Amino acid sequence: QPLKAEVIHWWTSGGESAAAKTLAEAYKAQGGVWVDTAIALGEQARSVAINRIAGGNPPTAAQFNTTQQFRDIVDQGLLNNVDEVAKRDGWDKFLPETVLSAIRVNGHYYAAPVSIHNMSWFWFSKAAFKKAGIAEEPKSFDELFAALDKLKAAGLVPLAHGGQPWQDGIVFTATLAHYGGRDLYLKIFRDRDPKAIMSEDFKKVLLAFKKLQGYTDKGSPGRNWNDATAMLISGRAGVQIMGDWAKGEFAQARQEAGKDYGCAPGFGPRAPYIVQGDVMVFPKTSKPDQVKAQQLLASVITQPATQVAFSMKKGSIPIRTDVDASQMDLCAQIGVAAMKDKSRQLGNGEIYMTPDQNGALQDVLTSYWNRNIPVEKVQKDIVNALKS
Amino acid sequence: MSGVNIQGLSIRFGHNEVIKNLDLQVHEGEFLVLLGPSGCGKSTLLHSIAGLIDVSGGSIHIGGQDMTDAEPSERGIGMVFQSYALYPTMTVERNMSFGPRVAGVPKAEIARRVNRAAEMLQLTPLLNRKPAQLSGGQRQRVAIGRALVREAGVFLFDEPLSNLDAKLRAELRRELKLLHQTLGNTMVYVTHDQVEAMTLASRIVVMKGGVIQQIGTPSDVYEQPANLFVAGFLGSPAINLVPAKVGADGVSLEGVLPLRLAAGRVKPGQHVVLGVRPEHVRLQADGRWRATVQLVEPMGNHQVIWMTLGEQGFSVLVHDGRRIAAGDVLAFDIDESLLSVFDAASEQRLS
Amino acid sequence: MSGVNIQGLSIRFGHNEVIKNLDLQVHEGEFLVLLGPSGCGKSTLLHSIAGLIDVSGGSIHIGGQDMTDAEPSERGIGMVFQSYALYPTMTVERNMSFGPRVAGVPKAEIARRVNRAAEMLQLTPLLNRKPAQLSGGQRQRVAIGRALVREAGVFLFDEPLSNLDAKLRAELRRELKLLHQTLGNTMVYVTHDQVEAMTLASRIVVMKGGVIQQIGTPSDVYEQPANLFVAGFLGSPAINLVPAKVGADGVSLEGVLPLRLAAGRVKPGQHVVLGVRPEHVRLQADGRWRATVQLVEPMGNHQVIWMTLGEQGFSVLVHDGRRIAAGDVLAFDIDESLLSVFDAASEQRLS
Amino acid sequence: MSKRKASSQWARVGVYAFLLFAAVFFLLPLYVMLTTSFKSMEEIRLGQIFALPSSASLDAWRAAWSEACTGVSCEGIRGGFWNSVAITVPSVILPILLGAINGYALSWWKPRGGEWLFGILMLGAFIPIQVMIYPLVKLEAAVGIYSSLPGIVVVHLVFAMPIMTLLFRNYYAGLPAELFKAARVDGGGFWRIFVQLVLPMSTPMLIVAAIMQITGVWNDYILGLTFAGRENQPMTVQLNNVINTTTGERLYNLNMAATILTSAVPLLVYLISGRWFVRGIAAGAVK
Amino acid sequence: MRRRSLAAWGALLPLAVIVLVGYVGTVLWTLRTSVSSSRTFPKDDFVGLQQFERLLDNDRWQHAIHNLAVYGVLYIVAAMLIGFLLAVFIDQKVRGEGALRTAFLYPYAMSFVATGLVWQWVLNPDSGLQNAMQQLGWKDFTFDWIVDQDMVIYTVVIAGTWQGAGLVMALMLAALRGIDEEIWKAARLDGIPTWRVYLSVVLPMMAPTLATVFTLLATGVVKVFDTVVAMTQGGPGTASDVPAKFIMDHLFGRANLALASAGAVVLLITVLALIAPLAYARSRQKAKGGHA
Ligand SMILES: Nc1ncnc2c1ncn2[C@@H]1O[C@H](COP(=O)(O)OP(=O)(O)OP(=O)(O)O)[C@@H](O)[C@H]1O
Ligand SMILES: Nc1ncnc2c1ncn2[C@@H]1O[C@H](COP(=O)(O)OP(=O)(O)OP(=O)(O)O)[C@@H](O)[C@H]1O
Ligand SMILES: [Mg+2]
Ligand SMILES: [Mg+2]
Repeated sequence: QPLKAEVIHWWTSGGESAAAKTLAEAYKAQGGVWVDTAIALGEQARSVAINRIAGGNPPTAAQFNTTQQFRDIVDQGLLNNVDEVAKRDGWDKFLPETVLSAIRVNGHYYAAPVSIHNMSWFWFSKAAFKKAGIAEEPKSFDELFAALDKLKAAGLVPLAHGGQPWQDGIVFTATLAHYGGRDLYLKIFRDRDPKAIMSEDFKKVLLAFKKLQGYTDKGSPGRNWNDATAMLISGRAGVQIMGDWAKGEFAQARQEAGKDYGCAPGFGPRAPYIVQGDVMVFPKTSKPDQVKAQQLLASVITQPATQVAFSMKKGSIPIRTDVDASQMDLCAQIGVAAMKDKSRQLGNGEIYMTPDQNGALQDVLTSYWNRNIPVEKVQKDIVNALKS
Repeated sequence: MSGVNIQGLSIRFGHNEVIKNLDLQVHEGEFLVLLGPSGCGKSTLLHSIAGLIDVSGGSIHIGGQDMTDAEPSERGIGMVFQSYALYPTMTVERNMSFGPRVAGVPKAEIARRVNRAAEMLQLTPLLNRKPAQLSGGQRQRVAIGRALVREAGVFLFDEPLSNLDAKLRAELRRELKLLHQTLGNTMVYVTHDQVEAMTLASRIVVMKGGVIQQIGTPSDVYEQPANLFVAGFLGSPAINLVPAKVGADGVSLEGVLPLRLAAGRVKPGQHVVLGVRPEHVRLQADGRWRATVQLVEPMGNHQVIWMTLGEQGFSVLVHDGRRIAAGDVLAFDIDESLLSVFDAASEQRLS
Repeated sequence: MSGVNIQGLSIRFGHNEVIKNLDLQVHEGEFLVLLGPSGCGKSTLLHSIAGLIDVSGGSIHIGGQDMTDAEPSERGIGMVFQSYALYPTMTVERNMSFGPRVAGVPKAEIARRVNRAAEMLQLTPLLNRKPAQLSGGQRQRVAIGRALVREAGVFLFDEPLSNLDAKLRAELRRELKLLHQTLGNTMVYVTHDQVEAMTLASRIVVMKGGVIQQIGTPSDVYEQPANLFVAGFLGSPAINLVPAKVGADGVSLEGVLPLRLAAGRVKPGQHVVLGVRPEHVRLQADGRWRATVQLVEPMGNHQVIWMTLGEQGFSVLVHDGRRIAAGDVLAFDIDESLLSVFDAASEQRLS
Repeated sequence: MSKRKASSQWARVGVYAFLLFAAVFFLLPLYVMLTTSFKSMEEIRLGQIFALPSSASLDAWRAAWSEACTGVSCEGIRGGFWNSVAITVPSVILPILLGAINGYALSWWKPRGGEWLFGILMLGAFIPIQVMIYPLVKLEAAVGIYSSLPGIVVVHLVFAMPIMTLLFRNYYAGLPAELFKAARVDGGGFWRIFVQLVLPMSTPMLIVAAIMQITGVWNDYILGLTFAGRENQPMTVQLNNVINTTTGERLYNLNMAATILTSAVPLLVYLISGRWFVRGIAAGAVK
Repeated sequence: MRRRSLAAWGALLPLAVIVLVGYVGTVLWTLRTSVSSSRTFPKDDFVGLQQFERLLDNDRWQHAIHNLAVYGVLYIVAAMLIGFLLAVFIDQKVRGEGALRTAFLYPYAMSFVATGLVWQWVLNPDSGLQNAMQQLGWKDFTFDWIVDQDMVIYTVVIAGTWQGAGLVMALMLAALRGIDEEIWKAARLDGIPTWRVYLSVVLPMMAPTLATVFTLLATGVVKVFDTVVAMTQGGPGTASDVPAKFIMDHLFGRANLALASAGAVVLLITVLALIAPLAYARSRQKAKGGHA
């Protein structure tokens, strides 16, 4: 009797599907049956999972993000923990601390991590840089501005940007982490400290953020991220700030990291590395074989082989630091290396804030990005947004 | 087979009281004709008997049962609507057979009834047409046919022959009369055609403004109109109404038509109106009065002569073909016993 | 002011040829009345004159101009639809004034026309109602009013008075006649009412099955019907049709009504039909024939006596109030000069 | 004569000119969709949306229909086709029928309190349906039809009710009331009048209702996703999986092909619906 | 009359159940949730009007409401006008009626996820119309509303109308075909120009259909969501934001059930405030008499 596991996830695009398939195959190889329920868009998939839990028809497992919402469902007692697997497989030993602290609530493990994304990489088009006469990729934020200016002078689009609120948010996160620095980042996102928000330092961050907007083209509002990436691919634009999934687009266009495009998680060897985790949660069920299936799944997806196979397809990096990254591409190797340094790791906003606060912040930022609002007012608005 | 008993009926459209506290008893098997000017509430009355409009007050009994709030279908009625109300998506045949089919009448029986009605109404070649493909008169006949196949206890006919030619109308009139005699159902029949009213009615009801003016047999109503309105309403050409004043002796009249009445009908000094039917005026050389011809209307089988007598216009029916021309001065006489006399103030007949 | 000239008109609904190669000349200023049985194509003819249906063949000239394909609005016509076709969302006033308003007639002039029409049609208190709030007769009058305010050169009236009471009808008949006389427009008027036909028409057209049977003045058509159909169609009660066979002498008739005709009208041995109008039968003690009374219909100002003569039914119009009862045997006579004689085979009048 | 011909010919030209112009406006996005669907991704990245494809390829269509991966399975959008049919058939017939009955009862029989019911219903039409999902999930779970075919049909029924009822109520209110009276005299009861008289006169509205309901249900995504249960997921779930993503790559040619393919059923309905837009359905009914 | 109501009520029973359970029930539930502090899951606590205060304080919500008003008026007017015109022109016995009807109706059949994207491309100044026109030689041609804070909502109106006008056309066409030919004849005879007949006679006669269409569009307006998401994601910034998007964002992504419910309640109250006087006037008119 194979262990049947219905899994809700939002890995629906081509590369994501391939990645999901590696999980399914690994699970099958170890005696399970993977019943696939793919639902596009994270919000949608999460909401279906929640509705199905509420309607008494929960899936065996569901993809989730390590957010405050995840803590909500844990608090409601709607999830099974996988303490047994964690103990048996020794998760504490090979999982980075950021990941561990995200899935561990009150000492119990309520999720199995699947992958780690960094949603604020800097991507550079070598072709565009060449056209603009930029010899080297920028090594600091100031150099970035300089490069952008050169690109602009060369009649190219300096910053390829998709003007959608979540993309604005990515640019902000990158700016805050790499221009504002690690401490300010934590003070703002984790502590939501009004003083820090009203501070001069943060004001500078906001101004830098707004300055970046000046490097975008007129057609940017509403643009999808991949159309922005396409501008890099064709050499029409120089820089994009986007998650590691952008690799997929380059790969599709048969471009190679390091040769046709450059990637950097930040500037310099000690630059913060921003982490966002995909996890699997396991809705509460008392059916014994379902529980077994959940535990098997938790175990399978955290195994090194599964992790490498998955990450290669997905463009993310493995959740464990003890894997062989040599087969992975240049950018992923940079990522894996960065993950080894605990002091570089930072969670993204979702990890520290409730979805609501995160959303409210996004609203303020996207308004600021698109309109001419005095920076002081923005600071005040952010205080308000993060208060509740 | 059932009579209709209406008591204290009031019907209101918004603020407009169309039927006012109306009492009417339709006897079982009776052929009652409703007459009245356009807009007096005839159709409204029929609709209320059929249960198609909510009454504001009063009661309607059919066959002895209180039907004031009953469903139209429970009242055992057949109806011809003034506006036909044919089912547009059904053929003529289906229009007619709808009622019996609903009632679960056997197929053969339905076919028999429909065929009989179609034949009588000369609709047989049109049975497969839709209403939109019919002429006005044909539509009206379908409406009649639809009512007839119902074979109900009470038939309500709202100007059923108004759009038919005289010949067909005469035929149908006769058929309806025959049908009524064989089936013995109760009929309430609205018409504006005096010939229909006279030939079909066992009693005539004359209405005005939602109020009944007179009920009686055709000859009663025609010959002894209860008031000026009824007198003027019936008859074509209309009755001649001549104002007069009773002399001091209580019998002689002063005015354009000085004559003497039987004693006791009027009081000295009273203002009255004389009603003289055009056919009661005899043109004769030794007539007591003379008048000038204004206009002659030849009508085929009779002529109408419009004359003036002083200020007073005056119409006379002449049945022979004698040549009369405008400008002629003719002598005429009137039979006092056929006169109607009305009180000028109350407009009521002085018996 | 314009005549209508119709030539070779054919109109088809699918396979159904409703008007067949019809020629008709309506003179300028004429009051032409269309008569014919239900479904014979009268409305169709009017609609084609108005340009509301496509003709299958032939031409229509109005005022000398070829209007076969002209827009209805260009033809200078006003029309009363048999089905009224009122604008349901407009008040009575708006229904009437809509056309002139769109045509840009000055406001005061519109008000004048509408008020005049409303007064004539007794619609003044109803000017602010919508059609749904009117009785059948009231709606019909609005339809007339709408046509009248157009003040067009040609008026097409399709049974405009059919739903009105006799009194109002008589009044309106007179008003229409007056109007026609003052304005002098051309009128084509469909009616089933013989009185209307007789009093209004300068000429009458009798149709049957889309074919014209006779055109003539009212008295022509009534007194000298062109064929059996026309004879039977006009007159109420209908003409008495008596079959007969011409004797060997060419003048004496054999059958239930043996009599002699003027020489030259018939041939020996010919089968003919005699047309005897009920009013031409005189009940007189010294009459040549006698018959048994079957039914008496009192009509107010006259009675219709239904008699049988051998097998033959027979109606007689009696204008006096004498008491006649079923079963009486009465002597009667006929004036041969007023007879119509038709060939039994061709049904045509023998002049 | 020639005058009329000439002026009416100009009018015809005007009519066609307007319709043509409108058609161009309406068809422009379809043109972009079609050309995009035939292009390769390389060509699409050039951003020339109005350009014709340099070499038309049906690959995207094939992939969209039967190859595209949407999660672990790779069978394109065709997977949900019969599910969509199974959901659409009852979810079109039932609401239309019920809407027609409601409209008929409300406009012709005017039961006391009916207007209130209708008023509340219409107000309900203004609630974003997403807000109602959670309580409905709870309700259906309580009744035991959550995550099943009946479950999704009931939800479609609930959400279609306001518009369907409104549609028919207003349509029936415009029919001659005399017909209703005649039918009642003829002894027709509630249902018989409805079936034999009212329904045959409803064809134009039935078609419009069918157009709306088929489109609505066929294109529905969120309700099918939430209420139909895993086994009954409609085609649109696949469609959305193909074309919707935040961080995954987007194959525009495939997206367009999938979208057009998915809408084929409603489009077919539109094309054949024409003969039912009949003229003068109530002609000849009343004077 | 009693019995008559009975039959009708019997038939209306399913509707009554749907209204009571489906609508009244969920509205009450929403109302309840809006005064709680619910996040991902409904909570039973009571926090007063806190959510409403937050809502009314929220710039984005204010903006969304404002957008809704602009969008609502323009979209309803445009869709009704264009839909009506299309119906009228298609009703002129034109050739290829079926194809034309489908051409106008097809946008309604297509998922807006994809068509919204196409509109985004077409309206985008770099890739779309502006670019095409400039390449064709009109160098001064600019059409960049979609990236313009102040104009973007109008592009949503364009796309929305494109999608909705076809359905309006179908409804209007059905109504047009239902009008008695005799009325047309009467009007032609009266010499009324065709456009005037449509305006003064036909349109009033179509009043029930207009009411249907209006309500249909109005409910669509209040719930408008996917048009905006697919085309502009509410952007640039929040310039084309609408209440339904705000509600949906909070319902799903932001896991704030209470605030989303409060939004829905405010929407509902707004609608009620708009239609209550209308309904009252109508009932007054009815009481005054006449069926019209
Ligand atoms: N659309 C149609 N399709 C087929 N036949 C039709 C259509 N319209 C009318 N007819 C037929 O054409 C004939 C003439 O109709 P028309 O309306 O002209 O008659 P009419 O003389 O006005 O009769 P009535 O006095 O009853 O109004 C009728 O027999 C009718 O059945
Ligand atoms: N819905 C309504 N609202 C207001 N008044 C109405 C309504 N329906 C009818 N009436 C009025 O009620 C009166 C009676 O109408 P009804 O139809 O009974 O008249 P009628 O006697 O049948 O007349 P006709 O001989 O013209 O058919 C008319 O004056 C009419 O204007
Ligand atoms: Mg009446
Ligand atoms: Mg006719």
